[in-house]
Amino acid sequence: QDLTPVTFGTNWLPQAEHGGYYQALADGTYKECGLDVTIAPGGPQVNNRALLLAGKIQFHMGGNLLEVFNAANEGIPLKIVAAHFQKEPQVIMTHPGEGFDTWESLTEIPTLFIGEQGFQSYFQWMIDAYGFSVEQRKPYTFNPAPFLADKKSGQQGYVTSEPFAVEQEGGFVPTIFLIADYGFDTYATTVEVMSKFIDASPEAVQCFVDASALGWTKYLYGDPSAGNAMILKANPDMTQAQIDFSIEKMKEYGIVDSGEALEQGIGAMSAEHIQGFYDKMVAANVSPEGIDISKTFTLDFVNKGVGLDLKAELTK
Amino acid sequence: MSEDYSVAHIPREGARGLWSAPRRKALDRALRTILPILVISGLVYLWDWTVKANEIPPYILPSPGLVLKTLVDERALLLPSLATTLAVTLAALALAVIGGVFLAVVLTQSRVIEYSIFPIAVVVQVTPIVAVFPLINIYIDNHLAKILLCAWIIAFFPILSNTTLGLMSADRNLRDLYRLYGASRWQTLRHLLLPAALPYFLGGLRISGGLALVGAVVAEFVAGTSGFGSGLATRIIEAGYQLKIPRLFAALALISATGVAIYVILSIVSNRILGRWHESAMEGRR
Amino acid sequence: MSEDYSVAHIPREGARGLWSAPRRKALDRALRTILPILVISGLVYLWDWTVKANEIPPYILPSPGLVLKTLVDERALLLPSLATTLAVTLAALALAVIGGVFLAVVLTQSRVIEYSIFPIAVVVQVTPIVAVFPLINIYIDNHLAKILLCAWIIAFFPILSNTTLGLMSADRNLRDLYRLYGASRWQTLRHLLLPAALPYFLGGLRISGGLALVGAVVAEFVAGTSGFGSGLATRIIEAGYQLKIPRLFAALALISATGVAIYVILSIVSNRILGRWHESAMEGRR
Amino acid sequence: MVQSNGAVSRGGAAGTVPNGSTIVSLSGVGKKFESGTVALSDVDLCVARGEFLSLLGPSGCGKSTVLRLIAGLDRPTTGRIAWGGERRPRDIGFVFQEPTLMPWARVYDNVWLPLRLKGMSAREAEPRIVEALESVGLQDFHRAYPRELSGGMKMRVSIARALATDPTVLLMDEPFAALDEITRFKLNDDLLRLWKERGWTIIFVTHSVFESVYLSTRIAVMTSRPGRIAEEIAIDEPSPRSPNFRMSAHYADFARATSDALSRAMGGA
Amino acid sequence: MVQSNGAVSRGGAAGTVPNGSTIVSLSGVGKKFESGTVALSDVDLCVARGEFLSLLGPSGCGKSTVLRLIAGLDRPTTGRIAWGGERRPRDIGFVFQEPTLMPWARVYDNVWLPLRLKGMSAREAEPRIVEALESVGLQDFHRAYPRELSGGMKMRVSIARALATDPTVLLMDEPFAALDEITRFKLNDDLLRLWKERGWTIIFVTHSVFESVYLSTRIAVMTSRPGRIAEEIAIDEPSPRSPNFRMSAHYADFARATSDALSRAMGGA
Ligand SMILES: Nc1ncnc2c1ncn2[C@@H]1O[C@H](COP(=O)(O)OP(=O)(O)OP(=O)(O)O)[C@@H](O)[C@H]1O
Ligand SMILES: Nc1ncnc2c1ncn2[C@@H]1O[C@H](COP(=O)(O)OP(=O)(O)OP(=O)(O)O)[C@@H](O)[C@H]1O
Ligand SMILES: O=[N+]([O-])[O-]
Ligand SMILES: [Mg+2]
Ligand SMILES: [Mg+2]
Repeated sequence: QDLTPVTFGTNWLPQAEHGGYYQALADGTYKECGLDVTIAPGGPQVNNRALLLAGKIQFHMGGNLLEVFNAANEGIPLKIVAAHFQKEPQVIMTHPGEGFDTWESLTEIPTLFIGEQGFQSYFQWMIDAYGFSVEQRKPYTFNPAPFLADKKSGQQGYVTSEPFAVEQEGGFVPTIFLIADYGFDTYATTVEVMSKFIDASPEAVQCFVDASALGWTKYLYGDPSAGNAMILKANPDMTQAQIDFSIEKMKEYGIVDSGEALEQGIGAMSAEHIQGFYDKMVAANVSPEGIDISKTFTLDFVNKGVGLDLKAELTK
Repeated sequence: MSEDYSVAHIPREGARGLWSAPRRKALDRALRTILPILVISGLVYLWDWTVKANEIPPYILPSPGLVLKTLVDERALLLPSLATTLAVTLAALALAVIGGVFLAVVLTQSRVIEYSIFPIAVVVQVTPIVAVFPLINIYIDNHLAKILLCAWIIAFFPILSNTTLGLMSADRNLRDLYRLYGASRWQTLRHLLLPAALPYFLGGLRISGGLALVGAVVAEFVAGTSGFGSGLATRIIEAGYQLKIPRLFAALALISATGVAIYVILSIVSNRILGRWHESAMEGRR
Repeated sequence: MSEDYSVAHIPREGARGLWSAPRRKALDRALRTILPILVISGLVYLWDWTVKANEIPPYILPSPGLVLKTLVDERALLLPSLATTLAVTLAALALAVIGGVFLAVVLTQSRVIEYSIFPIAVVVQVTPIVAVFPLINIYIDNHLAKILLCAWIIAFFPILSNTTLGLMSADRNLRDLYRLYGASRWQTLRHLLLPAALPYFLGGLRISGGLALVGAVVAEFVAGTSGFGSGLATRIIEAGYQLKIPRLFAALALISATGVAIYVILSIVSNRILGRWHESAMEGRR
Repeated sequence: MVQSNGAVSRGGAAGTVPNGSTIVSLSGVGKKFESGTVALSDVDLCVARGEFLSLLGPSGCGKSTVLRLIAGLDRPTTGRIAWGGERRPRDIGFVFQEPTLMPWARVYDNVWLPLRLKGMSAREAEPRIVEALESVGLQDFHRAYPRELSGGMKMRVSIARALATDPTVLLMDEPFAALDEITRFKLNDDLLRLWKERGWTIIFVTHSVFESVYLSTRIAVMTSRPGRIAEEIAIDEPSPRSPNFRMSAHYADFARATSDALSRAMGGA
Repeated sequence: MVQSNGAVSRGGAAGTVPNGSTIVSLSGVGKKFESGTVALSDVDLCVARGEFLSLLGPSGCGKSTVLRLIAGLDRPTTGRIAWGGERRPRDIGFVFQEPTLMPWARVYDNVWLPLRLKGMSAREAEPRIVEALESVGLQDFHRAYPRELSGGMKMRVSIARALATDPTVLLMDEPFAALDEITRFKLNDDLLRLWKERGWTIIFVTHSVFESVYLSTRIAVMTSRPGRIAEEIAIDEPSPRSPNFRMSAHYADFARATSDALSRAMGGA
């Protein structure tokens, strides 16, 4: 059987948040349906998306839905074919016991370390929806030391990563607010594909979506060691402890497997959900009005219940 | 080595009128402006042709026309950002000049100082801003100060290094003369070493001019908007995130144009200053 | 201006023995190594003291001892990264030398070429790598080539600029001599212009040495690991992200040490080459 | 007495060359520098093949400028320079007023330079380099750098460099000014010998009336700014000239006549 | 004839100064450069206050080196240099063998330099600068840059710079070598006048036997490498000397004696 070579560009260095894909790659799930997948890791300044637009790679890991709204606004023929995180794993962390233990109290915190992308996206919504202010924000450069140094500050983070680092190195358990829980209900870790590729090779897309769903199922509920081995090899700074923490948090917060995914399989999406989020973002002046949302996604490849049997078997 | 001067081909003396000194000078001045414009136009044309011939979509590489249109259409957004970046650039360059020259002077006062401090300057030069920024962030509160510090770190070294080299290259006979006439340190510096170092300093300045701009952009990438307002780096990040690629290229074009403008201005200043005495600024030097 | 040479204070001739030329040379050589070590030790001590006195936690600023310990403990992780970064640095520096000198030579062949190409070189110098990398990424496939291109863009300009200045600063009487003796372009370049440009080129090289290192780090930030393996940039990003701040500082220390080592080596090479003829490299030049 | 020989002609005399064919002639040559200084105005001068012509004149009168124009290193503002053989010969030697050595090259390599530019290998050039260095007494310094030489030694390297090329036309700008009399006399004789043996044409700038008389077949005396040829004096003493010539009454007469011409050119005195 | 005057003493003569008190004396001075060249060995020389001493010797014998040692610009490898007034006077003037002008400064500013370093404003210094420039005939070139001057003019600027400082000790290294005879004679007389009027001590390097005789009270003749004082010749012609001295038989005798001494120093010839 001839394998079709494709590349999946992620948006960060190899980590447990990419576990499902590495798992599928490691145990041959992609190969089974005919794909020879290469995973191209991202990084803080690495822009794999441009490669997707240029047709150099076939699949790209999107962050949240805002990105695809922007693409549609610019008339770029790109669609998401699956959403592997039902919830945005973005959190705000604070130091415990400093009086910033509720979401509402965060609007009073003097400093919030937020990265440039976060500032462009969810923080705009936080301003609109909850009255946060631009003055609170200081740039976050993927190093939590300034947050640790300032007890009266908060910082963004992935629920699966930064809190672990803070616990390990800062020696305390930070108070965590998952912004998804306060209404920022976007899907995350989407799979973006150019429309042309979808039209030309729907079977490759279907294979990627299905195999990824199976990969995630195995990674979360089965033995993730093959995927982890690959992650550890590709990223020598990664540790088993960090991975274990991430998997636990993904499960605890239902990042991958919750809501629609429980019924329709990992990667599930619905038009209503996307439309609802878009309307919210328009109201918050985060996204431009008048985007034809139907152009931003296709449901042709998801919601087929792939992996549900496997999950049932594994969690039996 | 202009043709009309080479020994191998001596033109008949009669042909001289055509290339008399003032005419050659005027032609030279004309070339200096026309040629870069021609070449840049050529490159822009090539770019346009590439985009058209390969049907490259604007979200990958917009055509120059589209970039220009964006530049004009979005001038209300882009020009204030340009002003901000320019302000940071000029401030950083000024600090690089002050800091670089001052350090060079201090370093060349004695070997002891030189050997002790130069390694530190090198450490500062090679330290990745991105990596140390969190520390800067913790210990410096003023946002503008942070930005300027970052830009300065990137820009100061060529001035320091070239000025030091220049201060050390002063003619040794002139040094002897100064020593003989009992010149003080300060007098030797002011009347001998600094003038002798000028050509080197100005060379360093032309390098640092571009680096100050790079520094202003990088500092904003790392530290966020500058306190003067959002600069071109913010526009580039935004545009990249929102996939407004023509705007991204418009911002890049502004940065390039600014860089060339800084270089040209510094070159002109340089030639004015060195005018009648240094080889590098003489007419007909080839 | 070393004390023992100034006209104002002429030591009794009898005291000379103590400072005879060979002894002064030996002392100088000793100072050259001991002083930087002393100063750096002093700074390290200050750093240590600051950390202890203010009880700064290691995740903000680790103590030098801890950094050293981390360096030793994690050498298996850090040294291969250092090797990678160093390989990219040296490769980029070599390309910067080749490209910078080549361009400088081409540019000084004729005003026409100079005026046409220099602006382009300036555009390349000031273009923010972060912003144009996606484009590079699209059109260049080889990963190592991408990385080297980024590092080269950062490192080449000082060599180009200084070498150009040097080529233009050759003594005009010597130029006349070459013209008179019918030297070809190539001969003039090889025997006159390049030697005359050497001090300037070497000055540019010392600036570019540091920038090549910066370039290697930035390129890895932008483009990911280099193809030689993960370099120190990746270590820094990951360490920062995971709050393994001692490791981050260990990586930074390696970068700083590399930068200083490159500078020192280039300075030594430089003094060797200019040794007996250029002011800047002469003994007792002050 | 010299004048009674009819050998002194007042004013420029382009076109009338004592004997032999013209190798180069300047007619109406003027030079104005960008700074506004008019260095030369209306210089007429005709040099015959095989001649030894000295230029004599006050400091700053334009002697070096004349040599540079003849060498093609500068162009006249007015007038023309015509070469007998239609175009400037390719093997002109020039000893500049300043030593003009490459500071990064050893003495040996500095002397090798013009030969090297003509494609001669170190091995081929060696006998000529050694000979030239010996004739200026610097054989022991071939490995020294210019910086390590005295003023006169630098100048001698520069002379050796020109001698080694065996040029058809040799321009010399005060080559011996920085040398002691004994070395100078020796080099005077060496130069006269080479000139005769090899058939060189030499144009020689000097400040020494005695030297010009001893060496030249003709002396052109120049006026002060703007420079012009005031008088020409033919020294019709046959060669080979020997040190005895210096002792002769003839020599003293030529010298007195030349001194007087120089005084007149500088506006009496 | 001169020798019969008893004025010529062979060998070094440190300590015996014709008249006046010693201003500086060199005893057993040697200089070896890093390159290995032994420039001086065992130089003994004693200079009296108010003397006009000429150093004469072959090219490369170490004359410039002696001046540099006296000025304190270099240190001897062996021997010692002692000053009459305990330490080196602070107002030494030096005309280097090369013009040593600042290329970025106009002629006027170059001459101003030593005065400026002593804290004199442009206004205060002006009369002295103008006078010095006039005495070397460069008043019209005060706004020119060194690059725009002829070789001799550059040297004259350097001379003017030294004259303007009114030094107690003036060291001059072949100052007039690049000048025509008429200018040179004029400057010779100017220098003699200033020397007398102002009571300077002058140590003067020249290659011209005639110049040394005309100017000096004493001539020290040096041998070739390694340099040593071979003979000293006192020129006991009273001052003020006038151009007539040049015509006298006395002058010719001194010159012949000096020439002979130079020949002997260069190992016969
Ligand atoms: N590059 C220049 N720019 C301006 N003026 C110049 C330049 N070169 C020479 N001059 C002027 O031209 C005149 C003649 O100069 P030149 O060097 O030919 O004199 P010279 O006869 O060789 O004098 P010297 O005997 O002192 O060497 C001088 O007045 C000088 O100031
Ligand atoms: N910096 C130096 N390094 C090495 N050798 C030197 C240096 N300066 C001078 N010398 C040597 O010292 C000797 C004397 O040099 P000096 O310049 O004193 O001679 P001089 O008598 O002034 O000669 P001239 O009449 O040619 O100027 C020469 O042989 C020269 O090669
Ligand atoms: O990718 N993060 O925004 O942490
Ligand atoms: Mg001249
Ligand atoms: Mg000398």
